[in-house]
Amino acid sequence: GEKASAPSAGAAPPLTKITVQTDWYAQPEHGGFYQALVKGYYREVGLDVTINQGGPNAIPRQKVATGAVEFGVGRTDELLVAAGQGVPLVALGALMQRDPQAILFHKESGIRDFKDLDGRGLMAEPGAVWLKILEKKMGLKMSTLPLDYGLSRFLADKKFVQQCFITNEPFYVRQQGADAGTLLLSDAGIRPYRIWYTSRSFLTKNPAVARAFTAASIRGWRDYIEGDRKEADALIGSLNPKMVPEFIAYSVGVMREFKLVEGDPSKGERIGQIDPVRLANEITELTAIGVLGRPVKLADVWDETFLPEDVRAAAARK
Amino acid sequence: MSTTSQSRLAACLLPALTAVALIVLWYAFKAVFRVPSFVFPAPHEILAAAWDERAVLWSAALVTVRGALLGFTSAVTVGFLMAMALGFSPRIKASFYPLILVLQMMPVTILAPIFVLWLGQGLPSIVAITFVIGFFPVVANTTMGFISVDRNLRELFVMCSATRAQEVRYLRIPGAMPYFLTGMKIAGTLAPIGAIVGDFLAGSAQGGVGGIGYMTISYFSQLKTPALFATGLVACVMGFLFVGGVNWLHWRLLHSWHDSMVKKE
Amino acid sequence: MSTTSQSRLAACLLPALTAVALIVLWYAFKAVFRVPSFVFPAPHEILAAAWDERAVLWSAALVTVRGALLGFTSAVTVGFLMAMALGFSPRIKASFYPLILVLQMMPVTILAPIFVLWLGQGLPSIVAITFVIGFFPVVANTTMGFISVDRNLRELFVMCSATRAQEVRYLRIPGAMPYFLTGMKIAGTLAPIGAIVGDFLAGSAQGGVGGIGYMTISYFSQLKTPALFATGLVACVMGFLFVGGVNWLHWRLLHSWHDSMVKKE
Amino acid sequence: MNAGPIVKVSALKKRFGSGPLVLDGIDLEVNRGEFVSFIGPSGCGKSTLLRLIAGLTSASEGSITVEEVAPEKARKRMFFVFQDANLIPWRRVAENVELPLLLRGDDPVHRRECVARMLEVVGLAGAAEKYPWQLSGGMKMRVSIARALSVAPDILLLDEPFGALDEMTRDRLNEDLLAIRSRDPFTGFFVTHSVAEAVFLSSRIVVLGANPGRVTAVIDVPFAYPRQAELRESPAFLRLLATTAQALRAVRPA
Amino acid sequence: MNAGPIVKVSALKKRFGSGPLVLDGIDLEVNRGEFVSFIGPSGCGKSTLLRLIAGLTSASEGSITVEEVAPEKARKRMFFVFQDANLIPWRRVAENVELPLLLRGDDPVHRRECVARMLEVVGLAGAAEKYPWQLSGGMKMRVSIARALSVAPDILLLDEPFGALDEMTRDRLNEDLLAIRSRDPFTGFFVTHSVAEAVFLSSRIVVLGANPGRVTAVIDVPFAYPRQAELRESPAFLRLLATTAQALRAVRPA
Ligand SMILES: Nc1ncnc2c1ncn2[C@@H]1O[C@H](COP(=O)(O)OP(=O)(O)OP(=O)(O)O)[C@@H](O)[C@H]1O
Ligand SMILES: Nc1ncnc2c1ncn2[C@@H]1O[C@H](COP(=O)(O)OP(=O)(O)OP(=O)(O)O)[C@@H](O)[C@H]1O
Ligand SMILES: [Mg+2]
Ligand SMILES: [Mg+2]
Repeated sequence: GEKASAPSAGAAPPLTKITVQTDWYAQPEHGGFYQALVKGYYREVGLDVTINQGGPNAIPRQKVATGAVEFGVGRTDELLVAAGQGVPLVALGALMQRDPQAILFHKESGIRDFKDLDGRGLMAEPGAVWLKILEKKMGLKMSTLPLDYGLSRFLADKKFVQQCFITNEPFYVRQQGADAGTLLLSDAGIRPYRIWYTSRSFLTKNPAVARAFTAASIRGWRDYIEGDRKEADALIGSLNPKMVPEFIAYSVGVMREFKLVEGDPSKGERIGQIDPVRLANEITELTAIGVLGRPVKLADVWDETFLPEDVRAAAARK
Repeated sequence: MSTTSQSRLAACLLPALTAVALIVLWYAFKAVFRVPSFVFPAPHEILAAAWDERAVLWSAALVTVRGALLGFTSAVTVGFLMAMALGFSPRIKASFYPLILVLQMMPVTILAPIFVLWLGQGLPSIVAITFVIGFFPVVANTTMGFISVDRNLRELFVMCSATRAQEVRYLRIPGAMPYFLTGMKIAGTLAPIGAIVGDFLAGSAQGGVGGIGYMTISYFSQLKTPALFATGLVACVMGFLFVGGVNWLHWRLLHSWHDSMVKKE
Repeated sequence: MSTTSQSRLAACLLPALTAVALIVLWYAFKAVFRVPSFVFPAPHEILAAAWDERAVLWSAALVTVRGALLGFTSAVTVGFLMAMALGFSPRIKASFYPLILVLQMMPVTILAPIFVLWLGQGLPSIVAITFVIGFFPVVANTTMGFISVDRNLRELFVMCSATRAQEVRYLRIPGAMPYFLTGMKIAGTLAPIGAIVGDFLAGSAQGGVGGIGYMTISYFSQLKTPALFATGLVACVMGFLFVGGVNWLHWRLLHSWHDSMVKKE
Repeated sequence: MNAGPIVKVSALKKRFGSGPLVLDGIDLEVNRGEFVSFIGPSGCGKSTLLRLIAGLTSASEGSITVEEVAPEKARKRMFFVFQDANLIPWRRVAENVELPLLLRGDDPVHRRECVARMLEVVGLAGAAEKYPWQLSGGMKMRVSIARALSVAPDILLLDEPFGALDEMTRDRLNEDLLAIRSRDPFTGFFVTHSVAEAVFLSSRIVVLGANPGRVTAVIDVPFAYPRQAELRESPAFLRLLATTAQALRAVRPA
Repeated sequence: MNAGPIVKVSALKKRFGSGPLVLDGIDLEVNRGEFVSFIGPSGCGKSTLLRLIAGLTSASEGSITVEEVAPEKARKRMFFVFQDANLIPWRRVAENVELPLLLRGDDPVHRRECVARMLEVVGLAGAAEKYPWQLSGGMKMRVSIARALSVAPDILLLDEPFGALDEMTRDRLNEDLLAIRSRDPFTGFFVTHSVAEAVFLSSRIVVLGANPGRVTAVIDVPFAYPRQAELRESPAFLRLLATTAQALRAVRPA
């Protein structure tokens, strides 16, 4: 993958080389990692980090599980499904408290709420967990069209409905003058965390590395949301030419507006945090709709000891 | 007599032996390199997954086989007619061959949204995509067959004052059969793939069950790797049926005269 | 003389005329059905987009052409060698042909993750995917060429007490050339597509610019449809270069003797 | 139809591509009903001349007319027995013979009768269902002859049709050819390496020299048609045979 | 080498697939240095018999041995001039002649010399660079003959090699063949339709009957080798010619 590493400084203690596999091309939704990279936060904790851009076939779970890379970026539901298939991956921290995944529709279509999706066609990633939840838990009957990563069909058809990132597609369709609405999946109670994770075996052998990576990443994310993003955005833009400044500004704006990264402090949420109770609920829910091949326990996928003290404390305080 | 039955036995036994050898290698490979099953499952796991998911796979296969069959038929028919037109006159060839190449070389991912827009989501678009993927091998081969016709036989037809149409019907078409059948064999292996890609780009699913292409992504995202490979198994079975059909046709049409079939005695 | 230069003129003019007719139809179609440009842009919009994005497209094309070239070369080489092995003995054919079919009929979507895991994201995986897509047409055609060799010539080689290897080298390989070249032509049109699909499934956006496959997704998701079609244009140009190369080879190898090339006088 | 020559060749030159002259300055006028044989050394251009008359290749210089039009335009009245049998590999023997009749649109009943009769003439009634690859060399040529005869053309061009046949079959077919011609008259152009055959069949014999091909002698054969097998033993026949062989031997081989 | 017959055919029967008998009960012993001609009506099985001796097809019943082994095993000592020229379309004339020498590993200098000499013999020195499709029918056969002669095999099987040639070229090649044979002796098996050719060349003539193919007469030719062109005019020759023609005529045509 594309190696985005910080320029090497002078003679420092030997750094531990690790690689992070993201789930898509470089974008603001990975901004915290790039921020930590360009600001040298990883280097400060003794890590020489390479960020592998993802893409349609990034397969971060497989890569982490086989040891091809050390850390992966994804969602908790993906991790639980993997655990259900006997793939031992452990979540370390959350880059987003709220998942930006949403439903994109034309306002003219008369969709106001999730139940209005009943009987419609929906372009979405085949086999996605949230799709099953909408179908099984909410009893919606939809025909699904496999995701093609494009928007032209949406724009051409006022009745077309598709999955989107709230930080992403609405920018382009509004640019083209479409009156698009979105429904955030988390508003339907579908609330996976976006996380970084590693394999159980790596964790056992290198707890310090995992801890350091987690702390530096959280620092990077905090800084990306609150501080000066210029360098990180420049890196993102150079890695993925689609990421022009107006678009990044839009994306980050939405992330801020919906508090995707930091969550709702009034509920005790904060950057990096994973709440064991919420994760346990997710396990229960996924077990109920039958997407877990075998029973999964919280301890299989989650070890809170890797989160920094302050973050852990915030969850407990809630 | 005994040599024929021997060679027939060999024709059945050898692939079986290779398959066994392959499976042994497969297990050995998995054991030696400790390849986990979610990356590369063992044959028995694939079979077990195929059995577990048989209902889903069966209905998915039915969806896909329809697209593959229609796409294959249209690719072969249109490809053949197109090659006939191209072989009919060098002018037609000069005019249209580049166009056919363009259609062939346009990535399907670009064409798919257009198809979907014109033909709607579902079977027609899937068929169109399968068609686009399968028809060029038929055109290329059949055209080559048409222009490779023995020049002496061509002179015979000239002496018979055969019309262009007669020459095509009685000389070029039968003479191009060995090429045409080869193109058809390639189209046959591409048809299931085409239908799967088509399903991926223009299919739709009800209640989480679509065609094989849909199931492939679905199993993939669920990390159900053995089931993913089971979809591959289904694709292969489909492909073998197509190729088997073409081989049968090959035998039917060529065994009495063509060098590829006639045993020397 | 005059007929040759006339026909040469026709060979250049006719495709141009068809292209013009097509472009007129294209605009008419857009006007009549009011097809919006984000679905199906007009030719001038595509050209404008190609010009605007020329820097990006050029470096993307360089990335893809590398994958296509390597994949094409390996598909042709391995396909040819494989066909030679298959044609060498009916036993080898019985043993391995089904296997080759399986590899061919496995949907790339299933193979891609395996390639990515083994070979990593990037060029090696792209080449592997291009290879898988392009090699069967070569194998199928070349094998058919090998087994279609004139039975009388085969007897001549028997009388010469030719070894198997000599028969392959001096009889089967040159005799199979017309088929092989046809297979190569098909592989040539598939190679850019293979590299694009490969880039799509296993690419890695090197140094900020991925290959054409990456640009395809990128433009598609940004609703830059004219630029999307410009990637198709680039794919076509690439494909024409490949096919042109194969056509040149065809001419080189066959013009002195084969019925498809020798003008009758 | 008019009374002029049916085939008129004048100052004909032929070369292939930029190669040497193959035929140089051929002049020939053939009237309706004649039977002209061409003899000459191997490679002197006999087949080429026949192909020029049939319009299968074009003259480099000079002109050829058939019935006063270009050969291509008169093709419906001609048929060709090629030097190699030129059978269609995927058609059975009977189907091969039937082909020209089928192509010109004869009705099936007539086709079947005609094919059966002609296969009988060439002694291949029993091989009607075979494929070409199952035939001996001589059988292939006989199929080709049957095919040409079934067409009953006005002008028949025969390029060494009997070369692959044993003397008995050959003599019999010579006689059959004359018999057919007396019923269904045609103008014949005939290439052979057998001087005896040429004398027996022809009204005129054209001897060609080689390098480049040109006419070195023209011998008129005065025997009246119909000719019988006994002609072969007549002193006049043997005399003419000797003359012709002499004329042929005078030609420098290619 | 031993003194037994070089080729021994006994009680040989041949049918293709489940077809009728093509050859029925052929017995034949041929000694080293003999030159045996086969004559018989078209389709009687002459080519098939030659192909059986060469091991290109197998006997249905009975046995054939060449040098006391199966024909397949003795193939290195044999070469075949096929009834159709059987040239390789993508090789030039010289390359076609060179092929068997190339395949058996002769060195390039010798190959080049040998090819040039043999093309000279068949009168095609000027056509060395042509492709087969540029040759006349007779030229193709001559290339095929040159190819066979360049191999200088112990046993040479010739299937109507001179059928497509004019009499002069044919006579000259007959004489050349005998001259080559007197330098480089080989055992010859020869199919022809020309009785005169058979008598001139052979030490023995085997007359085959048709349906099924069987030996109807064997005629010994007593003239000593080397034979000269003048032999053709000798009364003994003409007498034997008549006898042989008689024997051939006694055969019912196929
Ligand atoms: N491969 C084959 N399959 C079936 N029948 C065959 C095959 N080859 C030859 N025959 C038959 O065997 C018979 C003898 O054929 P062969 O070629 O030996 O004749 P021939 O004596 O050489 O005749 P000619 O003088 O015409 O060359 C013929 O009836 C022919 O149809
Ligand atoms: N298509 C061609 N291209 C080039 N040269 C040719 C072609 N056809 C024939 N020739 C040449 O023309 C000359 C005459 O050939 P042609 O076939 O007319 O001879 P022919 O008199 O019929 O000989 P034969 O008795 O051997 O059949 C030969 O030298 C031959 O090489
Ligand atoms: Mg000729
Ligand atoms: Mg024969």
